[in-house]
Amino acid sequence: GENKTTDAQGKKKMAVIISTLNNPWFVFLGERAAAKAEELGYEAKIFDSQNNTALEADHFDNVIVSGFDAILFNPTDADGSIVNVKKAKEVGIPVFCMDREINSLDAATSQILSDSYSGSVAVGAYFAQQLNKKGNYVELLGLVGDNNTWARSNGFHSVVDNYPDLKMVAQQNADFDRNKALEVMESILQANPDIQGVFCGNDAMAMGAYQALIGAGMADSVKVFGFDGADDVVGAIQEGKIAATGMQFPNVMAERAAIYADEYIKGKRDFAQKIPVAVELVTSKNVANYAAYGE
Amino acid sequence: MIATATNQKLNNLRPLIALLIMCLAISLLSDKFLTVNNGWNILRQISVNICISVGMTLVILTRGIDLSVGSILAFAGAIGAGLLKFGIDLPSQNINIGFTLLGGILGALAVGGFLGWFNGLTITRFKAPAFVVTLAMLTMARGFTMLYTEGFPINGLGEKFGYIGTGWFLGVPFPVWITLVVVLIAVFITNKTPLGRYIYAIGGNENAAHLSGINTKRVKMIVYTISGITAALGGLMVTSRLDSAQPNAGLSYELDAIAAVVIGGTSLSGGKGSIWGTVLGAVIIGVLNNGLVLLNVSPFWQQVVKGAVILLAVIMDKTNKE
Amino acid sequence: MIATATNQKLNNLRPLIALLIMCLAISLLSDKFLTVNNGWNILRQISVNICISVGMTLVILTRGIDLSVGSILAFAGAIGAGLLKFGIDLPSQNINIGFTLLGGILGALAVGGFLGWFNGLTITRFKAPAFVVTLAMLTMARGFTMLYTEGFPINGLGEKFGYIGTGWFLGVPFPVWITLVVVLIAVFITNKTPLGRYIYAIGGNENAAHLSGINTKRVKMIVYTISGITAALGGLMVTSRLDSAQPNAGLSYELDAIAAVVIGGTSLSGGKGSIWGTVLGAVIIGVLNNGLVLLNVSPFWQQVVKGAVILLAVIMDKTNKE
Amino acid sequence: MLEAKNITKRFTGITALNEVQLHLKAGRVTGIIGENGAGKSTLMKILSGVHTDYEGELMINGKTVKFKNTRDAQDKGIAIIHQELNLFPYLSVTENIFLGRELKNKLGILDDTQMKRKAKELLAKVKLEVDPKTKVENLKVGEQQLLEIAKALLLDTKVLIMDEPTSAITDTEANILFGIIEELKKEGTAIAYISHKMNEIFTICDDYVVLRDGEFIGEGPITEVSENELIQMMAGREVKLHRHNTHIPKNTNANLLEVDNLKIPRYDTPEGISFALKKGEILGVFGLMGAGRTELLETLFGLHPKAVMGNLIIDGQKQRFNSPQKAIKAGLALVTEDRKRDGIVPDLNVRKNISITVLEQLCKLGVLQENKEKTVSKKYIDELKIKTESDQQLIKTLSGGNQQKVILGKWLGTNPKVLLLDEPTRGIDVNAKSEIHKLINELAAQGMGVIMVSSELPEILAVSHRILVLSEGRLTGNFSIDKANDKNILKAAIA
Ligand SMILES: Nc1ncnc2c1ncn2[C@@H]1O[C@H](COP(=O)(O)OP(=O)(O)OP(=O)(O)O)[C@@H](O)[C@H]1O
Ligand SMILES: Nc1ncnc2c1ncn2[C@@H]1O[C@H](COP(=O)(O)OP(=O)(O)OP(=O)(O)O)[C@@H](O)[C@H]1O
Ligand SMILES: [Mg+2]
Ligand SMILES: [Mg+2]
Repeated sequence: GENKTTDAQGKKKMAVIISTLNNPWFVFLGERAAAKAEELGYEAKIFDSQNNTALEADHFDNVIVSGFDAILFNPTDADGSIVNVKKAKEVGIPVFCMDREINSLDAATSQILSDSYSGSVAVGAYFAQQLNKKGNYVELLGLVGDNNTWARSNGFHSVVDNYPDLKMVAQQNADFDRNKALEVMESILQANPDIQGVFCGNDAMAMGAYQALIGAGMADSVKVFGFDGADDVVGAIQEGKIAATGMQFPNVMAERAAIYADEYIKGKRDFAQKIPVAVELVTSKNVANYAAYGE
Repeated sequence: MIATATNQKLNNLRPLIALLIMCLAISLLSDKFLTVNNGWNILRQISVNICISVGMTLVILTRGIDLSVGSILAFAGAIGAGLLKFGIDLPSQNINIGFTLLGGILGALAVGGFLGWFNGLTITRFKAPAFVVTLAMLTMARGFTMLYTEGFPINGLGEKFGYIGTGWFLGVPFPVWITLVVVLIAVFITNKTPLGRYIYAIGGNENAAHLSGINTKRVKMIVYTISGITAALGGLMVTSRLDSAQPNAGLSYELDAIAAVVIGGTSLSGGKGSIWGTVLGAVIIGVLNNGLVLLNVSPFWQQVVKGAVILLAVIMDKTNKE
Repeated sequence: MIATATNQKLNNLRPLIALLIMCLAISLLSDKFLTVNNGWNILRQISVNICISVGMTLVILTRGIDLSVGSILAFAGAIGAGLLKFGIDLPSQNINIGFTLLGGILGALAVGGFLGWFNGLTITRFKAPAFVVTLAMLTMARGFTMLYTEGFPINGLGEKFGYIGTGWFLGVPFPVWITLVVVLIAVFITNKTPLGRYIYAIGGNENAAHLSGINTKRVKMIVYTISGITAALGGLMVTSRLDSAQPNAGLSYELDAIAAVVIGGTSLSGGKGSIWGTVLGAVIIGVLNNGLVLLNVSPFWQQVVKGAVILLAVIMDKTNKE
Repeated sequence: MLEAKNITKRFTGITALNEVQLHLKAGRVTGIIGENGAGKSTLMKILSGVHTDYEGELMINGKTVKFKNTRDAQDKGIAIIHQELNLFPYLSVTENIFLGRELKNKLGILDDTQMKRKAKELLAKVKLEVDPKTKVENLKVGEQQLLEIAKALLLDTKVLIMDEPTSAITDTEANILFGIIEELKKEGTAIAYISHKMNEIFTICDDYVVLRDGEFIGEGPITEVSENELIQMMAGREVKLHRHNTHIPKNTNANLLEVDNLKIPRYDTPEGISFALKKGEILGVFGLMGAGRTELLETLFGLHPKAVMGNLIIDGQKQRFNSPQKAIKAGLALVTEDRKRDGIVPDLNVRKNISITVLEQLCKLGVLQENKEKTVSKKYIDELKIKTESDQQLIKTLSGGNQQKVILGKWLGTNPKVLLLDEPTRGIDVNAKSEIHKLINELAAQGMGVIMVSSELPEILAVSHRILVLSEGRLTGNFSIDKANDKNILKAAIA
């Protein structure tokens, strides 16, 4: 019933709700979505959920109250965010999920998803191949309690665990943080100097782990694998420092979400519920085709 | 140093004036601010913080501090959800004990109360500084949460449970009712019971309180237990609202709660302050958060503005002079 | 209440004994623990925390607290990296001022010192509680960092800069040298200068200090400024080590620093404690972190164990009796 | 009534009481006397259930009792007014009186009206005219002391212990207290009374008990001893008290300090205070509680920068202070009234407490010279005969009198021209007091100007060369010592 267009120039508004801006990958995702929305003639506003589902719920309330026309949404949690999306749906605001999914097929208008699980399956396969299916390796987890952490870990293990000769000698968390990864890796290397590979839940940790290996003089003998496709890792793959990463395409997801939202506002209603955006394996062989964040 | 009665009343009004100025400013800039919907919205959002802050106020009035509320919130929320959904398994006897809604709620509150009680016990028994004891609990309770949930959220808790966080009752959001009850109980305790008197007395002069025959240890144990219970209640509200117990819930909520308490005029050195002040403090923070969003302030600037407003509120509040 | 000299010495030894027991236990469980390499490893890792904790010790000795160190660390690190890499643009005049390595470092330290000074100014001038003032700074400085970096890390700072965090000098990691110098300066200040004596006196009895002709405000301004500078130095070390200024660096470092200070026997109520104690506290935390990883303890359990150890350390430290 | 037998109490490293006896009788006042640190307060704390771990036996009416805590002792009819004020600054007068013994209705809810009524009664009894709603932080020290007495009267007491109840109040209030004591005696209450003021002991007490270094020394009816004998017993040796100052200041015209039309901040008086202090002169300042004596000294010392009005000339130079630093630089030193709150840094040792005012002079290139510091502290420990194990002992473990000497020492180090003393002998035993008087006298003889505030008329009369009297912020009397006597001073004090 309310008139939703309030802006002085009569512009409609899109809200971009991002799980956390404490990580450049998501900053990039959010900014791209906002930029695309603005390009399409909307006013756009970014919200930072700070990895906190409750804060995200607050953002939804505020967004609903202040009469936004669409939400471009990067959920903090596949399950914890469902209620929020449903709330928006109830009042007729379309929600387009980006990158991370929610475990509901009738809440969001459409979900444009980075397939972390299959992406890390691909990384896992390449990992096994690079290590010749045997040897010791280390896994650095992101934030325990974050579902992306487990999606990536599980995808990776779904492949790697099939090789009995690949032995995980340490599994520690480093909170998606470069410095923490560096420190944890340094300590792990003290206990396990005999390793051949490191799988990291994101690229920041991959860079940290790599630096620890340099410090220990083991950078040449140990292969590091990341996830995300951050710009320094793309560079590092080119220079042969990092073995591979799972390249996600935040740009693609963000822009598509904004375009869909625009189409929805203009009247279109039939959207596919899930639109997977493949995570592509980037290695030294194909790195020339990629730029940071798949731009 | 010398404060006359009128002066003091004026001082107590300062945060209220700050709030009104803020409201006026925001409503001039956004016509969405002063709407009934947005009002409920703000109240619903701050109810968790108020709940926690009420317990925190009691703790701070005794000159203590509780840094563990955020973690206790997460753990109690997880326990509540876990009990509801899975009950307790006793594999050795092949038994599963199911829990009713009330059972789950009571279980969560009991866990929160127990951790709070443990804080109090350590603080009084070993005369250890509250800051460090509750810091240790912050870490430990988060660990418990992770262990219990194995790092995954517990979802799908049912509509009945969802009512706690999302329901409406007599035209008012249900969590607002809960918070109102908590606040009223706390106001009653602080103003009308010996316990409340003792809380102020201990914060004002613990030694003298002890010499007056007050069982200071018992009172402290009680306030930390209450703080654990209010944190657990907050946990239930968050969990119910999201229909999901998040292992990462409540991160750094302790800072928000302490900010509400202090902005509300309660002195960190104990003995001075009130529950209503804290409610006011929480409202200030809530309105600020809401206003910054309505005014389309960028998330990065929001942090700067929020910090600046907290600073201003404290500077204005001259009652907090050393 | 009355502690004889020998008693006090024994008390001071308690954290040391705790450390030795811990080391013994870990080395029994892992033969990788007691190696030279791992020793450097631990020292390198704790050097940032020690650096911050030294400033924090001075602040806490005056009965203050500084919650903003983590954010100041991030901001100063970003500024240092930004100056080095981009210099300062003055678009209006179409000029870019480039910075040498030293210039960048001094710039970062100056920014840290300035924010610390601002903390001190607000605390002394408005008699506002340090907890809230530095809490506000925690939020604001993080906002500044995000604004300055736009949320993205600043990478690729060159090998020379990298030396600060990763270099070796006379067979010892360079950051360890830096930390050693910081510690020695602080030890010198606390033991051998009037400033140090004033710091203890203010923490012990601010009134008496003021009436004895000590410029208490100035001393407090100095300690908060120092705390800002040591945080900035920590920021440079982290940035240099990672060859990257991360906007989210230093999150919740304040808690680690406070834990180190308190485990090291410095009383949160001021006037009692020492720099060496803090170093010991930081070593305990560092050894614990290292040991848990060496033993490959699951991340879930790590938090529980860490909390429990902090608790034990404080309970053991009977000097902290009220 | 209440009997203590063979009480021994040890603190870590110290035996505070050793096999001490005490018998408090119904309807009689027993004076407990002894030097600072003799163990008086410790004994009283045992009687009132504060300390529960001791050896020996307590008996009420012949029956052995063992208190679990202070509440337990209260329930058995034992009330105590502690040496330190035990009040809650942010609570109201009523709330303070009833703390721990609140009146409740049947539902366990506080009965505020009833408590307020009773509070008013009690306040009337001690003649304290304040609104029961007033927060205690707004009361003056003397008023707080009266409140403590009112608190003790709330209970139905059989035994009332008063540990230096008059140290913070003037004779007028003390007389109110003595009236109350007389009434209690008639009701059959047994009273223990601790004081360092000998005249009080002889006025109010029926019996005496002397303690020295935790040992029981003697007891008896007060009528059977003389003041000198008591002092002898307390000290355990022959003591000659300093009675009158010997030194007469040279009658030079040079004024060390001139105060012209200075107004006390809290009082809105039309006319300010004017007086002068000569080299070597001891100026006593007398007044009733709240007369503004403390604030006069504080204002001189730069602690009320906003309130400063009028002129101040020190050694011929016009001054205007807004901080203690400036005052110190100009040659002032202030020994404050509240030693614990404003004087000592409890966790620093004696040496560091002494050197704190002169640290910067003990430096070489900004580095503290430890041996210089040692020399300074040794000098004052010797000169002032401070009783301490070494200069490394923590000041908080010294007795009150010795703490006071340390404070004096720290100020003498600055070589002050004018020494401001606010109640310098409050709570200090007769011997130590006499020593401090002697010291003040010697300092004046060396040419220092001294302004000494005291609530004890005998002390003022014994030490001063000239006496100022304040009343509600006004200067109402200025007598040279040969013209001063009890009567005209008191008259000026209530003017
Ligand atoms: N809690 C305590 N811990 C350790 N020692 C104590 C404690 N309380 C008192 N003492 C010591 O016991 C001795 C007796 O002290 P007490 O307070 O009883 O003396 P007092 O006779 O009341 O002296 P004053 O006249 O100064 O009040 C002193 O040496 C004192 O330092
Ligand atoms: N009404 C009041 N409210 C707050 N503080 C007060 C009040 N009256 C006095 N004070 C403070 O109490 C202290 C003593 O006050 P004042 O100078 O009036 O007393 P005095 O003449 O020294 O008497 P005494 O020392 O015996 O109490 C001073 O620090 C003064 O600032
Ligand atoms: Mg005593
Ligand atoms: Mg006075």
